[in-house]
Amino acid sequence: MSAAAIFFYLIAAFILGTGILAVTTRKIFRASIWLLFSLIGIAALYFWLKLEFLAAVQIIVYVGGIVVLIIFSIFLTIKSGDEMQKPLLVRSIFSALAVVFGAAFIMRLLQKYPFKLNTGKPFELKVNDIGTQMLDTKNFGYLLPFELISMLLLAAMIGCIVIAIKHKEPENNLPNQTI
Amino acid sequence: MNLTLLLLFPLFTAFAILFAKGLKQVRVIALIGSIFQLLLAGKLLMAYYQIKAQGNQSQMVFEYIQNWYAPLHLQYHIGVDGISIAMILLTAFVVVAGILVSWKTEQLSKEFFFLLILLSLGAYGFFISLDLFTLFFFLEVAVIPKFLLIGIWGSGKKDNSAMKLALMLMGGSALILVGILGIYFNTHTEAGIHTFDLLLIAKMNIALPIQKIFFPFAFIGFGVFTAIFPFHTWVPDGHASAPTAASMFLAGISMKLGGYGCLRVATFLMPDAAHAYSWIIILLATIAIIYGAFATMMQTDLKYINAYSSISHCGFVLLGIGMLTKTSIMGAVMQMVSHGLMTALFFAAIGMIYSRTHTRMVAQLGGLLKAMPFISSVFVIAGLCSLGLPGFSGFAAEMTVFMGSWQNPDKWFRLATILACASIVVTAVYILRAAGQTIMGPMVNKEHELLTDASWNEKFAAILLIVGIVVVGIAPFWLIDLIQPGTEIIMSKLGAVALVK
Amino acid sequence: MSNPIFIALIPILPLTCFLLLGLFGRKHFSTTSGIIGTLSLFISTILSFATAYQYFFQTGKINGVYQKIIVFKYTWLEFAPNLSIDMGILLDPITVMMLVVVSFVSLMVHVFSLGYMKGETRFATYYAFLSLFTFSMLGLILSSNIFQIYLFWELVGVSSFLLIGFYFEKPSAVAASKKAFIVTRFADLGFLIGILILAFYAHTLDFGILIERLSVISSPYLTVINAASFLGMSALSWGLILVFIGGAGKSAMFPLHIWLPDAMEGPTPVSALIHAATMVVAGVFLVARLFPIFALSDPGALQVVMYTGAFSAFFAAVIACTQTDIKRVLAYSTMSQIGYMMFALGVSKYSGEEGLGYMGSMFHLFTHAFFKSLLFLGAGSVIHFVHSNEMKDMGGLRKLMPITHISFLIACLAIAGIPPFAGFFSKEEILMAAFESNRLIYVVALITSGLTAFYMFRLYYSIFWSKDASVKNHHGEGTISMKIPLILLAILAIGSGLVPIASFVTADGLPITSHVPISFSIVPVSLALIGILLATRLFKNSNDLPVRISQQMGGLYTAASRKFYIDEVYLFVTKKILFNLIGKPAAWFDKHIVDGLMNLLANSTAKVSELIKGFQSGKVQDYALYFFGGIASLIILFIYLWQ
Amino acid sequence: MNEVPLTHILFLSTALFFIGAYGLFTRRNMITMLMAIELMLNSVNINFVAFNKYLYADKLDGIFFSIFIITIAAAEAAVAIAIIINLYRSHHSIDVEDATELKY
Repeated sequence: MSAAAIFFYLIAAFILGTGILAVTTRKIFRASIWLLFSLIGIAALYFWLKLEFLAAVQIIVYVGGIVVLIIFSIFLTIKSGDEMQKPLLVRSIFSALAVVFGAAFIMRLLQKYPFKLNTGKPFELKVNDIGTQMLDTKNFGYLLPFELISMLLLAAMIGCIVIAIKHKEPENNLPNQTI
Repeated sequence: MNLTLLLLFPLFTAFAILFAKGLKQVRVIALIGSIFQLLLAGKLLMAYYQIKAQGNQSQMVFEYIQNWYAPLHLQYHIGVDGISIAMILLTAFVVVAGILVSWKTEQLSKEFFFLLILLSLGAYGFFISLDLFTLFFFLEVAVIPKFLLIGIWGSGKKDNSAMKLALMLMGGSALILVGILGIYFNTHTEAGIHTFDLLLIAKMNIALPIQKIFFPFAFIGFGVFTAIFPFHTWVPDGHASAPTAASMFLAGISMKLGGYGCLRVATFLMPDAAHAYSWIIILLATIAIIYGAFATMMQTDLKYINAYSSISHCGFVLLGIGMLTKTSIMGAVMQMVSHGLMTALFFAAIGMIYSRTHTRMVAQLGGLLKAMPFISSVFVIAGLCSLGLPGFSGFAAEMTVFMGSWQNPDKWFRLATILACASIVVTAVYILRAAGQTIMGPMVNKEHELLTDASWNEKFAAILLIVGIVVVGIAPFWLIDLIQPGTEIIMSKLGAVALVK
Repeated sequence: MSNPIFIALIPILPLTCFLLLGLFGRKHFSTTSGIIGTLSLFISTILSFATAYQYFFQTGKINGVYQKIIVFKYTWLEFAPNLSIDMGILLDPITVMMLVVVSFVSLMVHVFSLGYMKGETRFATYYAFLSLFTFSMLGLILSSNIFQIYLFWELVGVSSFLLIGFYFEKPSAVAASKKAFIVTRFADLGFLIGILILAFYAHTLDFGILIERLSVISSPYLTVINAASFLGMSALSWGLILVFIGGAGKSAMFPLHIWLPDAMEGPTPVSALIHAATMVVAGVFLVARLFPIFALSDPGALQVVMYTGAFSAFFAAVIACTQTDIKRVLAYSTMSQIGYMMFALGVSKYSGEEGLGYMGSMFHLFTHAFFKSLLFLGAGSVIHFVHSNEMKDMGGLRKLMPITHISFLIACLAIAGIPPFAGFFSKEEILMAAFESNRLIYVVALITSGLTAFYMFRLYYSIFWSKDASVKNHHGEGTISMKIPLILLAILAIGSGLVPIASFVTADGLPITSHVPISFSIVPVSLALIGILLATRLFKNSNDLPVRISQQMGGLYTAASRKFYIDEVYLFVTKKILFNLIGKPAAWFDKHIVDGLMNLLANSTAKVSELIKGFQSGKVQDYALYFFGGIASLIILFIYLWQ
Repeated sequence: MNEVPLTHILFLSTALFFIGAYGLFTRRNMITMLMAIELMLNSVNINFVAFNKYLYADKLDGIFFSIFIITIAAAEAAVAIAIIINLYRSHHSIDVEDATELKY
């Protein structure tokens, strides 16, 4: 067991531990913090895999962006109480069963599947390779997806604004429909 | 004689009705259209005689093929033989009578007459089509107007029975579709392609196991239209809550679609299976006859009486077809024609009584002979015809069925024939009970005295149907000669098949 | 033989008269319809007499044997190449005799009804129905095809239904007409099945060929039909007995007689025509028509005919003695006399001298038609005079109604079998035939003839004698048109005995020469006289003796007067068994089970949809779970099951 | 590096995925459901990256995939939160059990 392997299992345990906690704690704020730690763990995993660029992106976008966004939304909806309701017993039993069964099934599949490991030269990630291939149009370049993604992000932003905008209720004409 | 004219006329009348305004215009157009149709049917008969006189021995005359949809080999293949001409004449008679009887329907009159004509269009198309798909197409065209006619203009629990009728007929047509497709996919012409064409399929013999699978589908499917035993429950409710003209069409024409279909599609195309299953058909038919007759005895509503008696009479049709002898098939076709006319007349009479006394309960009616002599005599004639009095069409048809079914040497079939014969006694009982209570006897409630007798349109409708009944009753030989060649060809197919059982 | 047009005209005339009066009667011919009906019938009577004359004296007899002549034949409904209903006219001795009888009696009834039915509102429809009946009866007699006779059989049944139910306001008349039609219809069912059996084995429906194929011993058809057996009896005897049941229904033989007494609800001239002379003898005519098959090929069936006839004769005579309604007495006496004819056929053999029974039966049919219709018409004029059917309202009418009285007396003497009158000759023939072949039947016949004399004179005395007239003579005995038929029929009641039927109408066509020795007829005549004396003693002048005797007889008397409760048995059978045990369950079964099944189908789909609805709970996470479950099962399916 | 076999990394990602799934099924609060979804997306990322590193060392497609997933995850989170806020406004609670109008 080399140091790297031990290190990997540590990271793995950390990720899964924080993941389980994020999913089961009753306090919503604490759950978001556990999520934060789990994402950081994943970034550490990328570092372990020597994919520094990806780890950086992970930290910036996920940890910096999405978790912060989630915490904001928690604040916005704090009035509904910090304490989350207890999950329905029936549903949690069923979902636990389903999850365990799913995991066991897939893990067994993975074990049986003969992966042809890469025998050529070892993988090493150079950031400029990513850059060139990202904007390349010819040999399997990702320019088209890149453009699409940007449009998607724009659409998402506009969508969020439109949905979340607070309509000033025109008091007079709209009859007060009860839901 | 171009057969598509037979379809164009109703179509044209239907459109003309849509543009007419007010009840008066609508009913006049409908009447003219249907009378033209009747004349056309007469001309068709004359042309048929001419062609047969010139020695044209082909099974179908006035054939016309037009490609509908090449990839699926769908053809608009129409043609006529003796049996279909008899059916067309019957439909023409009942349509004119139906339109005359519904002369005073104020409620949504335009749509009413439009649907009646559409129903007749479906029937005409069905009787002349020689392509299984066109046959099915026109069968469906005929089902939808029935639902609307009963649902909107009906009486009593009309929407319930309209729904029941439509669903059961749809169920039936679903079975028919399965049967037709079964046949389609098991036919391979020389060019190796499947075909819907009736005449081509008739030439090929489909393998017995396949026939044994798809024959029940086709027969039970068409049987639902002819009130075969377990699927007859739509008949009493459907007829009882339908308006007069609709129940005339329903009993007079749409039950014949089933009988004709059983004969033309099920028995003609799958003769071996017909022999194999003949005992089931006869069992169901006998049950229908006896059970229908006994159930009728207990009914108190006039329309229910006629509806149940239609089940019993259509049982004769199925018995005739089930027996698979030449005479019994001829009897089945005659019974279809005679029952069509007679039940239309019976419903017309009941409709007239109902429109005057506003009650169909036999207990509340009595002694109408004094108040309405014409309608009562029409009622009595219809009753006597349905119990098989010689001189009316009922007798000739039933006797042919009995004689035909007796030819079949099987011991159990003999018992079935005897039971069917016994039904003429039970028919006599319920007809006389109904006639005795409504027509004869003392006047039950006083205000029936001042009821008016039949107006000109009702008189003309009744006379038209009575003429039809008497012509078939007095001189059945012309109908026999008309049907003879058709049954001969069907029998040649059936005869060729050894008695399987 | 004049051309067939004249013979065909005999039934066609009443038919045209029916159509004319039926369609236009009410409006145009309401009063003149009687004249039209009678005139048209008069012409057809003349034609029938002419045909009879020509047949018997000119063309019928070829080398000594009367032939069956097919005058006219047209295929009406062709079932198979040689099997078809064809409308034809067949002339043979019994047809021609019946032709004469039916047309003459019908003419008398038409004339009588001119007076009797004068005030009726539906006068035209009455004459229309009467002509329809005459048409169908004449058609029945002339038919040459067994299905054609069945066709006219049904028409006769319907016209009797219409005539019995003529006074349709009276519920009893409506019920009686319904009962008559249904009972005869039940018998026709037997007749139809009999025809089917005979036609199937003989491959023909034509009378001539049918008889020839089934009566000649060597014919292959006979061996086939005898070989085929069903429940022990050969197909031939099944066919013949079923055909006889058809005849028995129409002729009101024992089990199927219940409709005849109720048929008296119709107008009396109708009873005179239908229930005395014509329709009720149709059964005898049918058995006579098929007699060669009965006699030569299947004596067993003939035995059945004999015993039914004998029992009906005796049974009806006993009941007739206890009835109070004069028309019901006459109805039962008709039933008894037809029983005579039936067992006369039963005892007879086919050829030569043993054919005496057949000839006697036909002779009795001939004479009975006249004096029985006379009795009914007499009763009609009495009822017309007294306006009631019950004996107790009558009495001492001999002075008020002289002609009716004398004609009624003549008819009673004739039916009782007193020598100079017609009844004596025909009854002697029958008694002789019975004496030669079956002693038991002979004894029963003797007793019945005694009883006949008794109840006829009981009727005679209680109408014309016993107490003096309680009703005053407010209007005459009836118009001329009512008197002429009575006189004519009275003459015939005497004369018809002298007609030498023996030389004309016999089973095999050869005339029978032997005469009944006088010594033989002493016993029956004396029995008849005893009956008459007994009746005079009891009923000539009203005394309490009959009442006391009836009390002594006690149960038997009440049973007889209640017609041995046969009606109640039939009512029980139809009401309880047919209606409650089969009808109601069938209707209930249909409404609840079969219909229920369909509704169940509909409701069950509704219920299933109710259940499944729960899955659409609106909860996102449930959906996610179902989604996950779906994926998991698909994966398993593809990986493991789909190899 | 290669002491740790590929399957172990895949076990990790599977376990993370099913933890996310469990969270998605049982959590009654919408935001926590969102978090669970983020976890599931991350586990997919791990998979891509692991396959790319262990099986197709010469290509970079796995990496590109996970980059695109990250961006989409961001957009998706933003839209989800907008919906949650809107739901909060109308239902005054973000409990998933209350929003059941779309039922039978």
